[in-house]
Amino acid sequence: MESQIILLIFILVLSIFLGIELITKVPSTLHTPLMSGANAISGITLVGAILSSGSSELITIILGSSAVFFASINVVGGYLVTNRMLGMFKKK
Amino acid sequence: MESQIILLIFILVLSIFLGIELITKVPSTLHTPLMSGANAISGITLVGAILSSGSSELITIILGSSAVFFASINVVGGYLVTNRMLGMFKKK
Amino acid sequence: MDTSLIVNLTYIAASIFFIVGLKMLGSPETARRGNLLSSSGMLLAVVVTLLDQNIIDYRYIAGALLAGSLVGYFAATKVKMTSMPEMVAIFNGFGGIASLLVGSSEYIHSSLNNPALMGAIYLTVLIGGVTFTGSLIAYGKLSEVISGRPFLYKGQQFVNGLLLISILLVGANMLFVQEFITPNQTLILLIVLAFILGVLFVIPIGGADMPVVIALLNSFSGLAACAAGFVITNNVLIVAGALVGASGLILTNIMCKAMNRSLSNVLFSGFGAVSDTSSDSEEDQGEVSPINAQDAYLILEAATSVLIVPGYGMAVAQAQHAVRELGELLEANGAEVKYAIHPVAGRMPGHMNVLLAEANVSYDVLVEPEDVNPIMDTVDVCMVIGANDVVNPDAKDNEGSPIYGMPIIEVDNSKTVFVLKRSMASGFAGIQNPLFFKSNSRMLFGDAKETVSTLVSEFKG
Amino acid sequence: MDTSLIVNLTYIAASIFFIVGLKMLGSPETARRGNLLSSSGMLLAVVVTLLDQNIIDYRYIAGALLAGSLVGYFAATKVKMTSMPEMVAIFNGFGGIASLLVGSSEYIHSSLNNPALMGAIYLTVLIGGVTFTGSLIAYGKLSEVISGRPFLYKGQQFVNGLLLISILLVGANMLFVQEFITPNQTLILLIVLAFILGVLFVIPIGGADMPVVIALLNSFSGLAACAAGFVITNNVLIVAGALVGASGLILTNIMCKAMNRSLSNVLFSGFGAVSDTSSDSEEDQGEVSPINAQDAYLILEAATSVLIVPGYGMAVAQAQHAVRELGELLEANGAEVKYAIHPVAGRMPGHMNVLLAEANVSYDVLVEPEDVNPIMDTVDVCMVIGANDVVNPDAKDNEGSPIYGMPIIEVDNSKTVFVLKRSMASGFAGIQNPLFFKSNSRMLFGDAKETVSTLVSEFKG
Amino acid sequence: MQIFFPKEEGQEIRATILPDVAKKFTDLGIEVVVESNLGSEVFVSDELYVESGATISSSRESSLSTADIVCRINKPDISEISKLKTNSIHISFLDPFNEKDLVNEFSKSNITAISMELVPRITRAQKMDALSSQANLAGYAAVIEASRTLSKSFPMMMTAAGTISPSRVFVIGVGVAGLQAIATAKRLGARVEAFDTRPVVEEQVKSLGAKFVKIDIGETEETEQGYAKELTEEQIKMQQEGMKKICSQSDVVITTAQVFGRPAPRIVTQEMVHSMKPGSVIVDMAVSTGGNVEGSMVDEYVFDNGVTIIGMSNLPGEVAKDASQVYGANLFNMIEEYWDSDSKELKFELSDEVLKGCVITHEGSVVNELVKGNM
Amino acid sequence: MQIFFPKEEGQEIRATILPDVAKKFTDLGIEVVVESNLGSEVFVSDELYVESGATISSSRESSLSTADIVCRINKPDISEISKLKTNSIHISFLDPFNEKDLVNEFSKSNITAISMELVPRITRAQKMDALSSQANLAGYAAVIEASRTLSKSFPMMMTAAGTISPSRVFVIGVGVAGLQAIATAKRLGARVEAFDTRPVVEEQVKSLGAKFVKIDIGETEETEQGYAKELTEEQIKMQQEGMKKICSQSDVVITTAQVFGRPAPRIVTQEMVHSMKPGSVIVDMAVSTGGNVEGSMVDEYVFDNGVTIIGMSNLPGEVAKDASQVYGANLFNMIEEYWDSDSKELKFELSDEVLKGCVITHEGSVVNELVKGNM
Ligand SMILES: NC(=O)c1ccc[n+]([C@@H]2O[C@H](COP(=O)([O-])OP(=O)(O)OC[C@H]3O[C@@H](n4cnc5c(N)ncnc54)[C@H](OP(=O)(O)O)[C@@H]3O)[C@@H](O)[C@H]2O)c1
Ligand SMILES: NC(=O)c1ccc[n+]([C@@H]2O[C@H](COP(=O)([O-])OP(=O)(O)OC[C@H]3O[C@@H](n4cnc5c(N)ncnc54)[C@H](OP(=O)(O)O)[C@@H]3O)[C@@H](O)[C@H]2O)c1
Ligand SMILES: NC(=O)c1ccc[n+]([C@@H]2O[C@H](COP(=O)([O-])OP(=O)(O)OC[C@H]3O[C@@H](n4cnc5c(N)ncnc54)[C@H](O)[C@@H]3O)[C@@H](O)[C@H]2O)c1
Ligand SMILES: NC(=O)c1ccc[n+]([C@@H]2O[C@H](COP(=O)([O-])OP(=O)(O)OC[C@H]3O[C@@H](n4cnc5c(N)ncnc54)[C@H](O)[C@@H]3O)[C@@H](O)[C@H]2O)c1
Repeated sequence: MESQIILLIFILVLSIFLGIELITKVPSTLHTPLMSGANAISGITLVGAILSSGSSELITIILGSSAVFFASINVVGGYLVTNRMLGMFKKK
Repeated sequence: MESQIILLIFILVLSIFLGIELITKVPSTLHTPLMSGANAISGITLVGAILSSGSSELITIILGSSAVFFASINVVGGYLVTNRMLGMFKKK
Repeated sequence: MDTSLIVNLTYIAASIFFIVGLKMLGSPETARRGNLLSSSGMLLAVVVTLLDQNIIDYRYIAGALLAGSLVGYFAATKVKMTSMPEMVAIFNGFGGIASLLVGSSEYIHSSLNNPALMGAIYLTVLIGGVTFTGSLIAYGKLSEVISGRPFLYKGQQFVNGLLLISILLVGANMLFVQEFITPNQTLILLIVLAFILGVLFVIPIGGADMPVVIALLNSFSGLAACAAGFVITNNVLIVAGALVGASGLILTNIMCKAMNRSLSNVLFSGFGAVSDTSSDSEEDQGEVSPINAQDAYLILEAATSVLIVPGYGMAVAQAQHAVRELGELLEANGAEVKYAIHPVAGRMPGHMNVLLAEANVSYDVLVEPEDVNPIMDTVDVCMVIGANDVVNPDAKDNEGSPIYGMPIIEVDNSKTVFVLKRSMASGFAGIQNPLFFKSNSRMLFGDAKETVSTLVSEFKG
Repeated sequence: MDTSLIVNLTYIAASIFFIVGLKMLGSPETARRGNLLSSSGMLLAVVVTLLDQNIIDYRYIAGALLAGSLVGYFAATKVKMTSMPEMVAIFNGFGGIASLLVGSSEYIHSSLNNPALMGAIYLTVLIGGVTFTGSLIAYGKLSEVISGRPFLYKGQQFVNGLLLISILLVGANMLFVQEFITPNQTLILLIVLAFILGVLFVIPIGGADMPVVIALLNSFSGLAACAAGFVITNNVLIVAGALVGASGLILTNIMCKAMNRSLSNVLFSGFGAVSDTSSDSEEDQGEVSPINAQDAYLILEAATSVLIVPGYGMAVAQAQHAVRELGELLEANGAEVKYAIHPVAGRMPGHMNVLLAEANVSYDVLVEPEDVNPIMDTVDVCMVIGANDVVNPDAKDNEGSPIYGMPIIEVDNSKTVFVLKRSMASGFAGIQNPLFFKSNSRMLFGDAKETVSTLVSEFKG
Repeated sequence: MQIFFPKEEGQEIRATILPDVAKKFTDLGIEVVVESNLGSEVFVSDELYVESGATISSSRESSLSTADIVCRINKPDISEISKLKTNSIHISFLDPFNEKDLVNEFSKSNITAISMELVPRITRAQKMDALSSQANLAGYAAVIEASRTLSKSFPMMMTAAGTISPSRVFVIGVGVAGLQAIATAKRLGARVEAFDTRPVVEEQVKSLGAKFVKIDIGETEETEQGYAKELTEEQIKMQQEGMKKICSQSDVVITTAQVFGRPAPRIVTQEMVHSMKPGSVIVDMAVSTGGNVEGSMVDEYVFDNGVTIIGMSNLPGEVAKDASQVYGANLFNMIEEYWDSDSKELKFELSDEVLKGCVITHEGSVVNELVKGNM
Repeated sequence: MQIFFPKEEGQEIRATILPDVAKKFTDLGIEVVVESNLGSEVFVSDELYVESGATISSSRESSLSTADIVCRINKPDISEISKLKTNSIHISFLDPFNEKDLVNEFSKSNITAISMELVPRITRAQKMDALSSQANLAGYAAVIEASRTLSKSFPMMMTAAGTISPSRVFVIGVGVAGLQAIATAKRLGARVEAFDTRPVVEEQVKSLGAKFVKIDIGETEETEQGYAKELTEEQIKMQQEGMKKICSQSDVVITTAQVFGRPAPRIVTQEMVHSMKPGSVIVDMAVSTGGNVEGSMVDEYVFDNGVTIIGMSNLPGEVAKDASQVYGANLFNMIEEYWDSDSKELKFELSDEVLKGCVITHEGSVVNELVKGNM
């Protein structure tokens, strides 16, 4: 367990650095779509929601399904909105 | 064990991406020192060498100590050479 | 190979998709494909999660998934283009509440005496809750359901301090003590406090700063997902969450810089505002909007017709060579470029002609005000380079003005005006210029030669 | 907290040091601090490793560590500046052999029927071995112990094929079959094959390409360390190794691009060379060395005196404005900039004067050949911009030349000459120019205006 | 409404208007009458005027007496004023500070006289400002004239037969004419230096890429309209001292220094002229208001010790076609500004800032403050 | 070794050498004799020559008969040739294809005559190439002359009194003079177009930022030295057709077309002149070899239908000081090239490519191939 946490922390650290490196010098027209796209990714909590709703207890089912509901709005809506925004960037 | 390997692979993947992101558009005067600096880092195998030489078996002691010997040349020499090279870049 | 391996390898693949997708989102050419890639990663992750886990009952999951997807779909496709930012805000809030729910659901099952796990849950719930209500408030401000004005009251700092202390105390109790209140009460208290914090965090910030706040909340929702990943020890949550958390933070910072402000200034300027008395004299002219060269470049890059209006400042800066170069680059970029020369621009008759001829600007692209004024509304961008009096709308609008009646170059009728000058100082006639305060004007402060050179560099990539 | 936690957290810290250090190495201002940071990370990692592990006997480790450090120290400090590249090569080789030894040592203890572990060991030994002998050969070529010429022989491809197949077979045996030969024999065979592969890999490549090869081998040694990390399940080895492996690959690629070649061209051009018959006609003039604008920028950036020699090509390209801008940037950068105007440059008397005056180049910085020729050897860089006949050394050296006797601008006496032209075509007089083949000349091919503009952009960052 | 353009007398080459501008007048509904041969010096035939809607008058006397507005370039002969229709308007340069008789005659004859040199130097009036429009062309012509007279080339030429050094041009007084002179000389490739007593000019000189010579002469002043105030005697001395060296190194000196309403300052002394290289050229653009250069004479080339002093009083006449065009446009802009297209009349309100500046006499009396003060 | 510079006769303003160059000769050890008043037209006094080491001769006759080298600008009076010392060298423009008597006289008198116009157009000889050095200045002077004559300004000026359009300048024939004319007119701000029959010229015109006019006249040729070959009659017609429209739109036309060793082509017909706007200016730089423009006359301003045709044969004389300087430098470069500083003598080898080109007569016979063929 503990060694796993260490590895998870490692992953966390690397991801943070990678996140920082990836977003450098974005033109400001892309700020909003980028934010929106990142927001959709943060809907990854959907995976967690699915996992935690796979129970037979009522309270977890309720909590889990609501989590799935909200997270899927975030994911689906987020990607679509991003896509629409980016559609405006097509060169005339 | 297996879940640990998964995590290690995760770490590997993240590190590779990070490595790629880190080295973008280096001016060519820095190619050599950068190479040399990276080379020194690759001397991290020294840690492995130390770990594997901590045994009581003769063959591993021999293998391990030689590994430590070579790796420490790499580390110490690598960092010093890099430092010397970079010393030349100081603005006149 | 067992399923867990497949699942985990798929998670790695999904993470790679997210990483590359995010990278591609950072550049206009690849952004769309990047978004597609990242969404494929998400699909992969979800599908593989559904497939394998020892999930007992699929019905609720499927129902919730379907319902959520439909809501997301309609919200995203039916919304007006102009309301997109608030949509993003509310989606983000949903992500936050989802993380909060995941954390809560895990809390109910977990052994309470694992501080690491408790810490993870605590962070998940706290950050998720703040993201949720904060995003809702941001949504309200953007859609003008709530007033966009900073909401300020006496004692604000005191209330905030109290809130923070409570949150810390609940955390300490949850992680280490487990006394005083029941676990369920702890959870509910934490959620309530998180919600309040989210509200109080966003409400004092003005509507104009909302984009930055949303970017920050977005980063939070990533962190919440990341924390949730620790709760259920799931890598892909950690990687994706951390990616979003970190890149969101950087993005927030970049956005602040583009607005020429610091993050703390954005977040906490509301507090200072209480003591300020608004100065009316400034107010009725409105505020000028500065812009930086990088953003100006992006607008120029998209423009199909550009009108350059040189004045005495171009001569002082000796910027004519740089201006010509910029003009050539704009043309190469497909824009139609003209130079509008006002008869009295500069300090001698034909001043601009001398300089532009020196810089080899062809006579054919020089136009006079009367040629260009009638079609000014078709011009995408007017670049006013060190000119002032000759573009002063007072000459046509303000009878009291000393220059009333002089024909001017009516740049204020174009879609966007960039005014390149060093300060808000007036020109030869010594009078203020209302052009600078118009909503379509952007001030590009600095020496004209340097500013234009920067634009040139931007164009050259 | 137990020591393992401390160790692991320290490893994380060390990894962060490596990451940030590597990032800083990529920019001239921070490179030195970056190197320091990365070395501190290494120190941390080593110390913490020493502290905690259940190491039975420290003596050998300490001895080896000390000995290695001393050797490294003296090698690094005593070597001549000019021999640094070969030093890097040999250090790199030592890193490779160390990984090989770690892999071997683990192999001896491991259970053989764990394919994942076997695979890791196999890769560690193979890559480590290739890195070792490859680096040694590279060292030999650079220090001219071995001839720098590509070493080629008939049947090379066949031998290489055979080698690769053997290596694959040994690998298959080691991972899955474990038959035919004893584990020790397998290991020794693998090592031998890896060594041979390293030699054969590097020996056909020419000395001039060695830097690229070293960069690639450096990437390999990172990968070897990474593989060793998997063998002993150690994160910091994986992270650091993968960082070096990936960044080394990118660096290799960047270096190839800077040489205007592809990686495969560098690695395998030796093979093609066998069939080529060397063309003598070209040989006796020598070869011209092209340079790209980015590298030219770096040289200009370091120059303290620059002489610009314009000719008809500058006029044709209408590059005068860009040239003036470059001149100004060079001056701002602290260099002394002069323009040497040859009396017959261009196609009419005073041709250069007209253009330079148009571009606002001050008369004060124009000099004549007789003023500048005597002090030419103090000039760091001569930029010959579209001039040809007026800098042709044949006019002073070659009695048979039709322009013999004409005074020229003796740019060939300066430290470095950049010649900006589009091709190897001759000028008005229609004669070849030996200047282009001199060792201090670099050809910057392309339209003069574009080339100079690129340099200008480089200067502006 | 009838407007009459008599042909200029004497040496004048410029025409008061060209057909293009005449057309603009007729488009406004104004009847344009031009005296026969008005444009002959600038190669514009009477037919062209007719084509643009004007009528040709061969009798000046009768046209003068019927026109509501009479426009000229130069001041009229005093004898012609009485022939004008009463309450008609007369527009031209007038030199009102020196021509007191003329002013009196105008007021006596009940003529509204407008003096073009008194159009105020404000942004709004710039389109009517003939002083500027003519000075501008004069600055250009001065350089062309100097370049023709000088036996050297202006630009530097590094040639196979040695380097031809650039000529050095020194411009003294940098108003409108001086700026254009600087610009033109710079264009031609000369090394240009300039000096003016007003400190704001330094930036303007540099904005043309030329060099400003700094001479410390203490405090100087400028009127509200940007005209220079007269220097004290001591300051003039300091200035001359400072300029001597530069003059002696220059191939061409162009002086344009004027002080509003006063004779031009004497800046270049004979001693300074003699210190110059033989073959050098001086253009005294202030020659008609007294001259900046000792020894300069109106409309003459004076040779003094190898130095040529050019004293052309009508430099704009060297580019007469352009000068005519812009002068006519100035007139048109002025009349159009006050033209009421409904009543087809001029709406003259003397409270208007521009008219307050330039109307000298109106309804029988001298109305201009400055001129009145000077009478 | 003595070298003598007689004063030029007639209208010539240029001096054969200036003191600076005289000094270079004396530094070589050559005795320099200049005729009194040599530099008077360019404001150079005899004293300055003396300062530079020359001696002043007041008797031309005696100096001619003692000098080893005599240098002038223009061809000598035929009567003076016999007064030269035998085997002495005479350097000047000679017009050898037309002046057959002069050539004969030189060979009869045993003089080595060098014709400056025959210095070959190769890179190495450029420093002695007086045709280039003078044509260059002539190109500049032509534009200055045109700008002074034209009653418009060259540059565009967008002013409060309307826009002054830029003058359009059309340069026909783009050799050395044409290029400098283009450059100067461009500098002054004109819109410049140019035409030449040699296709390589297009790039050169563009290299000065001007526009090349394309007229299809079929194949054209160029000699090895870059001179144009003569066109066929048909080609000339095509050219005139193509140029007519441009001429009619131009304010200034400058023609420089020459064909080596032949009379200048007649390019601008009277019809084309008449199609031009009144007030326009033509400068015919080829006037002394027959003229490119119908109606142009040597050293006259011809007025034809409002168009001024300037036919100055000595345009370099307009910038006489510079022209003298570079001409003297050309002479010096030539003599220095063959000067043996040990023996203090000229080493004349007729096999040398440059001398083969420009020496006409030597030791009593005509040695130049081209001239011989022409006799
Ligand atoms: N054309 C003529 O013949 C003539 C003659 C005399 C007077 N005038 C008068 O001059 C005025 C001309 O109008 P205009 O619009 O050309 O000029 P302007 O109204 O004088 O404005 C020039 C502007 O340029 C800016 N500037 C100065 N140096 C600069 C630099 N280095 N970089 C960037 N900006 C710089 C100044 O603002 P910052 O200080 O904030 O940078 C100033 O506001 C009119 O009022 C006209 O009447 C014209
Ligand atoms: N000054 C005079 O009065 C005069 C008159 C007539 C002839 N000439 C003769 O002209 C020659 C002048 O010498 P020079 O050194 O100035 O010129 P040059 O020897 O003719 O060489 C010019 C060079 O510029 C290069 N070039 C052309 N266009 C270019 C572009 N757009 N970008 C970059 N490079 C370009 C050409 O090489 P690439 O094609 O490879 O680019 C060419 O080799 C002498 O031989 C002289 O005798 C001079
Ligand atoms: N706002 C407008 O519309 C407008 C239009 C035209 C001109 N102006 C301004 O009017 C002003 C006067 O212009 P102008 O050309 O009529 O001036 P001017 O003809 O009256 O004088 C010419 C110059 O001589 C200078 N001078 C006077 N005494 C001098 C001395 N002793 N030494 C050196 N120089 C001396 C003056 O400073 C002036 O610059 C300028 O500032 C000009 O910018 C304004
Ligand atoms: N290498 C050197 O050192 C050197 C030096 C000077 C000149 N040159 C070359 O010598 C050549 C001749 O120069 P130049 O000035 O003595 O020429 P030029 O005086 O003999 O003739 C002037 C120009 O007239 C042109 N021309 C002839 N017939 C024409 C027609 N019908 N229509 C239009 N144009 C016509 C010619 O092509 C030429 O360009 C040029 O190519 C020049 O570059 C070379």
